[in-house]
Amino acid sequence: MLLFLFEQLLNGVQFGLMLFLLSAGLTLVFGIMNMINLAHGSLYMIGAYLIATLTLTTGSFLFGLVAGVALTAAIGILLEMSLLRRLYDKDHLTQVLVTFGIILIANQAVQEIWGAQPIMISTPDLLSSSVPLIGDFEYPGFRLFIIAVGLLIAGLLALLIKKTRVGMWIRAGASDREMACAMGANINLVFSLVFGLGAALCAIAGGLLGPLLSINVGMGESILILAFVVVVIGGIGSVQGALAGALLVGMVDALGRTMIPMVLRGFLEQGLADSLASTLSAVSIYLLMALVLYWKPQGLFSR
Amino acid sequence: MKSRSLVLWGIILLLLLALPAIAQAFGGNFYVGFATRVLILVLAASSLRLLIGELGLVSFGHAAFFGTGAFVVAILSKELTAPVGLLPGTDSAWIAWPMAVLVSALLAVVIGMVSLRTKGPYFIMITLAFAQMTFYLFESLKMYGGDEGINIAHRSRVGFGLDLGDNVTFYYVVLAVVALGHLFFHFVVGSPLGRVMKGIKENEIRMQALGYRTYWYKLMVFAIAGAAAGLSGALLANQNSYASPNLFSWLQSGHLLIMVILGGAVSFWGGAVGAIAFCLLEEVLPHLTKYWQIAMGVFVILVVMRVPEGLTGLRFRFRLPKGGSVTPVVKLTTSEVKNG
Amino acid sequence: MAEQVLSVKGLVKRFGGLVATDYVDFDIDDNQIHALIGPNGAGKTTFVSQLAGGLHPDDGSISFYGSDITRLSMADRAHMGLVRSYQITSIFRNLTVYENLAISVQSRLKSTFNFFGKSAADRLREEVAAVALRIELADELDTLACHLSYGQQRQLEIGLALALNPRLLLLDEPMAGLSPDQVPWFVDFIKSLKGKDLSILLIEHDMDAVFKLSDRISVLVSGKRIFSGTPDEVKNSAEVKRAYLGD
Amino acid sequence: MSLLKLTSVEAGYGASQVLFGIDFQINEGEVVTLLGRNGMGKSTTIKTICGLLKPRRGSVRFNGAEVAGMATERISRMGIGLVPEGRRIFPNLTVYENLVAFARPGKWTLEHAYKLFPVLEKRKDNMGFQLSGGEQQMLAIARALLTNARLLLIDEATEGLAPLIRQEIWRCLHEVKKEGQSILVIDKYVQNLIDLADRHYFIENGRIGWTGSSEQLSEQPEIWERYLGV
Amino acid sequence: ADPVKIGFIGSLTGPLSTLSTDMKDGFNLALKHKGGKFGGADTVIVYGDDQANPDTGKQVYERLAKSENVDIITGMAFTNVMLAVAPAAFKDKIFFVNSNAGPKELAGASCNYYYFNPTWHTSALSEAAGRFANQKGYKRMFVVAPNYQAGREHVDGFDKEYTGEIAGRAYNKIGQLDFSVEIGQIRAANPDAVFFALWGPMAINFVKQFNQAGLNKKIDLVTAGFAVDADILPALGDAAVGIYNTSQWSPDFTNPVNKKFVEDFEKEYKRPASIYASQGYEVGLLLDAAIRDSKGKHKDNKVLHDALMAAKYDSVRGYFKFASNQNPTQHVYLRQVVKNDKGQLTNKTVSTTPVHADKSDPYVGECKIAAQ
Ligand SMILES: Nc1ncnc2c1ncn2[C@@H]1O[C@H](COP(=O)(O)OP(=O)(O)OP(=O)(O)O)[C@@H](O)[C@H]1O
Ligand SMILES: Nc1ncnc2c1ncn2[C@@H]1O[C@H](COP(=O)(O)OP(=O)(O)OP(=O)(O)O)[C@@H](O)[C@H]1O
Ligand SMILES: [Mg+2]
Ligand SMILES: [Mg+2]
Repeated sequence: MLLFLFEQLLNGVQFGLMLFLLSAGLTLVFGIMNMINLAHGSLYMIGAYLIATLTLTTGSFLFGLVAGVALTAAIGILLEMSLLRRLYDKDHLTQVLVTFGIILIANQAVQEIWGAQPIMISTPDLLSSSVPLIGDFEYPGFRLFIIAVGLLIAGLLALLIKKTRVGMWIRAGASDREMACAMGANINLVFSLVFGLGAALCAIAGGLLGPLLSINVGMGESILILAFVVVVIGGIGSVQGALAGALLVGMVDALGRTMIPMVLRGFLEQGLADSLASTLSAVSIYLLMALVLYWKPQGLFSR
Repeated sequence: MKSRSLVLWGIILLLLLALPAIAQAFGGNFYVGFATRVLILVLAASSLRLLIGELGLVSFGHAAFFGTGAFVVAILSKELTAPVGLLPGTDSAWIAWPMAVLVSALLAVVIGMVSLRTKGPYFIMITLAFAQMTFYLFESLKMYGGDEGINIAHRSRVGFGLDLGDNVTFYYVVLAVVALGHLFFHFVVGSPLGRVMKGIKENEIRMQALGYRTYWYKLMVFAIAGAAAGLSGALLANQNSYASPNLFSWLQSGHLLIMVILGGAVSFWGGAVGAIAFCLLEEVLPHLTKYWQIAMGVFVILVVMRVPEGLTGLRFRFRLPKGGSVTPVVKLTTSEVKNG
Repeated sequence: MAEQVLSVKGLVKRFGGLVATDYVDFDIDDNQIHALIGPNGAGKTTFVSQLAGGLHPDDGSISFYGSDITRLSMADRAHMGLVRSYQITSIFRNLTVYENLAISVQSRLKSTFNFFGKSAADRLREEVAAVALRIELADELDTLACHLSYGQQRQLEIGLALALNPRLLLLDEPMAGLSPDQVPWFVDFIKSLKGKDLSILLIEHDMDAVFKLSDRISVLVSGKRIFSGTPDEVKNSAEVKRAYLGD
Repeated sequence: MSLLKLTSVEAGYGASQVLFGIDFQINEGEVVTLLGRNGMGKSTTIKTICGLLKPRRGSVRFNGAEVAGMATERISRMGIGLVPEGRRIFPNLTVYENLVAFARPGKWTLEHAYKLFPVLEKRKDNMGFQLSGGEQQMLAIARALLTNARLLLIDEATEGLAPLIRQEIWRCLHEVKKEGQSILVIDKYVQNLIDLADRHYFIENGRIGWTGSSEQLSEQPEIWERYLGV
Repeated sequence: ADPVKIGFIGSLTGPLSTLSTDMKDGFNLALKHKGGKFGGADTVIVYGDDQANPDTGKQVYERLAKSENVDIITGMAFTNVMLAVAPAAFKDKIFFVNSNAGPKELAGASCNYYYFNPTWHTSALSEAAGRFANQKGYKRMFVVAPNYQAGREHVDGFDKEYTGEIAGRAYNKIGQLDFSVEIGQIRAANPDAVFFALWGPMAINFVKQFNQAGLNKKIDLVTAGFAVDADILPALGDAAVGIYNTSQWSPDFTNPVNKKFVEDFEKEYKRPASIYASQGYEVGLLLDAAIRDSKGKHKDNKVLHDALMAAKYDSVRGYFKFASNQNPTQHVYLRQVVKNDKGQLTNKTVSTTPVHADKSDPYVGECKIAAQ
């Protein structure tokens, strides 16, 4: 029983870090550059498709990952330079609408290029086996890998934002772009690169989640809302916040799905308990978000 | 000037009144139904515009009220045949529609009480969260149809010998309701309350310093907008003879938002114009091209980039001298500026 | 002894380790202009925010005309007649001067929900006109606030507060940013406000203005009130010179 | 050769023109002021110099190179430091970060700045938005100094500062001047400016009205009356 | 003869479009095989996209019915869209020929003169899966299904036939991405096999993660045919090999109609035929036969109804007829996912003896169709 709970906790952590991979890029662009980018999910989709295709044609997951991430970053930068850059000083609604337009375009374009059928990346062989953790309890190696990469990226990003000059420029440019330019920072360039970084993180998420999740048109939207939830719970713009939010969401989701049915079955008739439990666990993360925002209207890691 | 706008309004009114006849002449009951649907969405979009344009509250959960209104009508009609709920069912419009308004207003009060503590993007997301909760709730409430929704046997009854089952009659009733709704909005916006709303949108802290408990004002307008969206949902349930949990989905909220921005949130008719444009696009584009989603995306982007104030802003293009600007919708900043 | 408008006892506000208001006792008498001066970061704005209700003190009490208002909201205080203006101009930039003032007046008249009364509308118009006259913006009623000159915006800023018929006006650096030629006008203007039933708490770094205007001056340093007296006493205090005025 | 030279510069916002042909120059090592009433175009001139506003006509030459139309950050990197009107410190950076993020190597170091404004060191881990108005102003000045620019543009730096600090700032500007720093100052304390600056320009309705040295200005109080109303 | 106008409402765009796209292609192939004319009548097909949203479906229906004046409606993939559209079609007296699994309402109490379902009943495959589990001798089974109407119908169908112990049930939410929790529960319950009634991306996510967790080595997977059919197999890859599933159709059926269909479909559309494609094709065959047998009187509802009911044609499934509730009576077979000689994944019929023979749905008794 204890082991079971531990496993579910680990599942929560793992799911949380999956979400973090996606939220990290989102919180960069949303929080730090103050831009709501719905097309984030599209970049995730494009990344996954590119990596899957490159992996399939070259046979090497590593090559597919690296090349796919680079390509997606390039697409992100191109998108930023051609269109999105003009949105920074617009209101959030405008950003929402334009990036929604991009979603429409991206979805249909991907469907035309790759077809409507879902496609596949298989797990790289090296990571496809399970790793014994405690006694005979095994956990999929690939999921452990995701946990590791998630934590690594969290650390690197926090360093970049907090400790480097570029990080300061990014934040300065976010709050007062004109002034940051007047102080000598090339904010245009910095923002393009940040956007590229956000896109690259999307692609990494796409590549790492690809072997676990279905790769299909519209895959971005289903996970985008979750990513926004994570970002908002954590406090917009805070990388630690995104990490904390992601872990919290992952945990609540996993434990909710585990515990609620167990508890409800204790005193309710089976059918009712099952359906009620599944409803409750479906709304659990939204409930979590509402509670967090009620308690801290600016998210957990707000300034 | 004054008389010219009167003439314009006269023409629009005449067109709206004559629409069923025109549509039937061009061979389609379908277009009457389509126009009815558009009118219903106009009401919903205008209610959201009231929140965004006048109060600066961007709600991403407006579908919650829209859906609630629809389900109130549907559930009441369902209970008619199988009374299991607390209330006896009814198919009278005089009971069902006000109930829809009331229940969605109540829901808006509850959601608003929590959501209005937050600001900007947090408000956007928390309203989305509540809408998602209602979505999952209705999707799994087997008692009320679950994900398959509720079919409504026949449209609400209004008496006076009017049969809403007839599409043309229903069109006129909807037209009347939607027109009344807009008269009400117009009245609110022009009243002292409207001025308070503008003040809150511009500078909420200052409003507090001037003696306004802004929270309650926001809550009240949120409830009004929720109620109007509920009414429009009730109409839609009638129109479709059907209510499904999809009405609560975030896509539905998103579509309403898009209508408002497309039309222009700062202008009174922004919601209406946006709803009409959006519905027309949805209806026409798939006929024109296989790649209609791309076309839609490009259109949306073009409108927003070229006419930032929305379609209603085009009107200004011909009046204002070059360089004249229209005040933009609130910019939501993540960091609260230190005041004083 | 004159009636006491405001009486503050042992007020404390901490930001983390920093004590921004450090057990301050403070009184304002009726019909007086009381100036609050002190070095930058002394806690003047913080103090005013607590009086107005924008910040909640950690300790101490505030009473206004004898009733305890420590826990009241900003809005309630405004209705009681305790009104502040802002250091950074904080008007409704996209509304006309008329609408700006009307918002304020209708708050006082509580006529926001008086939708139909013809007399209410007329009353509102009259009152707005009266305030506009007082702040010398009567000719600009239909101008958008953002199109006013800087000085006029500062006038409107005070007009918003004035329209509430305050009994105590908290002015945070009302003359900040004005060019030298506008200052004398503004000084006279503020002086003209004082009168029956209106006291003013003034924060200002322009010492000429402070000395000209105030009946009493208190000096705040590092969150503590170190001195209180008439303008002459303040001018001659060595302590104040050292901490604030220089020579 | 002059360090900065503006010739018939015209600029404005949207439909409204503010500057109608500004001519002036600053030589290496010189301190120059720009004086005028509210809304005459002082700040607009400064924005035009550092590229925040593109001039519609005329030329801005800095250090011999034409900078009109150049990207703001490039102009800044050529050696222009700005203390903007309204402080505009970065609210979401700490005091320390505000200082070091844009610092360039040179005479001015962090220690140096902390010595000038000790309160900044005390508040170094506070976020910009937590500072009091005056503290923000000090931070803005220190931030500009740390860029070690060849030309400092200072727009109303003493606004909202306590008299004691004001004196401190004047003292500091004198010191900076002694070290050969070129400065363009805008301020409302004319007497202090006369003590500090070499030359003065009066601006009225977007044009330069009067220009002359400090001696000339102190001998002609009617100029003050005419342009400043005092 | 009068021309015939058919409205095809499908989820043709968006993430859930694969089902309808397959149906549409199968349907069009049938039309092509019939020379572009069903039953010899000039045939016009009008398409509508419901975007998997019942409200949109309803709108699209209105256009097809009121503006295009179609005679027959078909194509819908999702139960909730069908249930939104069906009452309107019945009211308008337009024939609704279902091309995907039909819900129990339309088989039982709410069955209708204008409703024909030639494909399969929602719970039919799950019932067969339960029966197979008995045959196979699984003592303890775990059940995974999405928490919505059709999901629960699948579970009920399975429960009805399966006699062993249910080791646990997990209802996930629709569109769920991560199944680690359910997989943890399965690991803890340690059943002999798992029955999952997931479709589309959910099925992909579940199976991939199930294999990732290494459970495929110890625990068998059993499902209904649609969960692991040709549209999904490429995305599953080797993870799918060995999964047992039940279906009324399989690409390796040897009857000549099916052979021609499977071959031509692959040739025409460059991808293997799926169960949905077979359904679309089947609907085409049915309509062709019915219109042919109406002998030019297909505008007469009674004639068309009787012709549909009695339609004589060779089904891709070999054996098929309508039960009295106008829902199918047919065999359900056991299939298994295997790799074919070209290295592609495909389904193979395990035994030509059906798991369930000559099976109609359990709701026949509740259905009373009044003659019109
Ligand atoms: N939200 C906050 N968090 C932390 N410290 C704060 C906050 N607000 C103010 N402070 C600090 O409290 C002190 C007092 O600030 P306050 O704004 O009251 O000063 P002030 O007397 O108005 O100064 P000035 O004359 O410069 O406007 C300052 O040192 C400031 O840094
Ligand atoms: N961003 C802007 N958009 C439009 N007009 C502006 C803007 N900034 C300034 N102006 C206008 O330009 C004119 C000149 O402004 P500027 O800020 O240069 O004056 P200034 O001489 O610096 O005055 P002050 O002493 O008030 O700082 C003013 O009339 C002002 O209203
Ligand atoms: Mg202050
Ligand atoms: Mg200026």
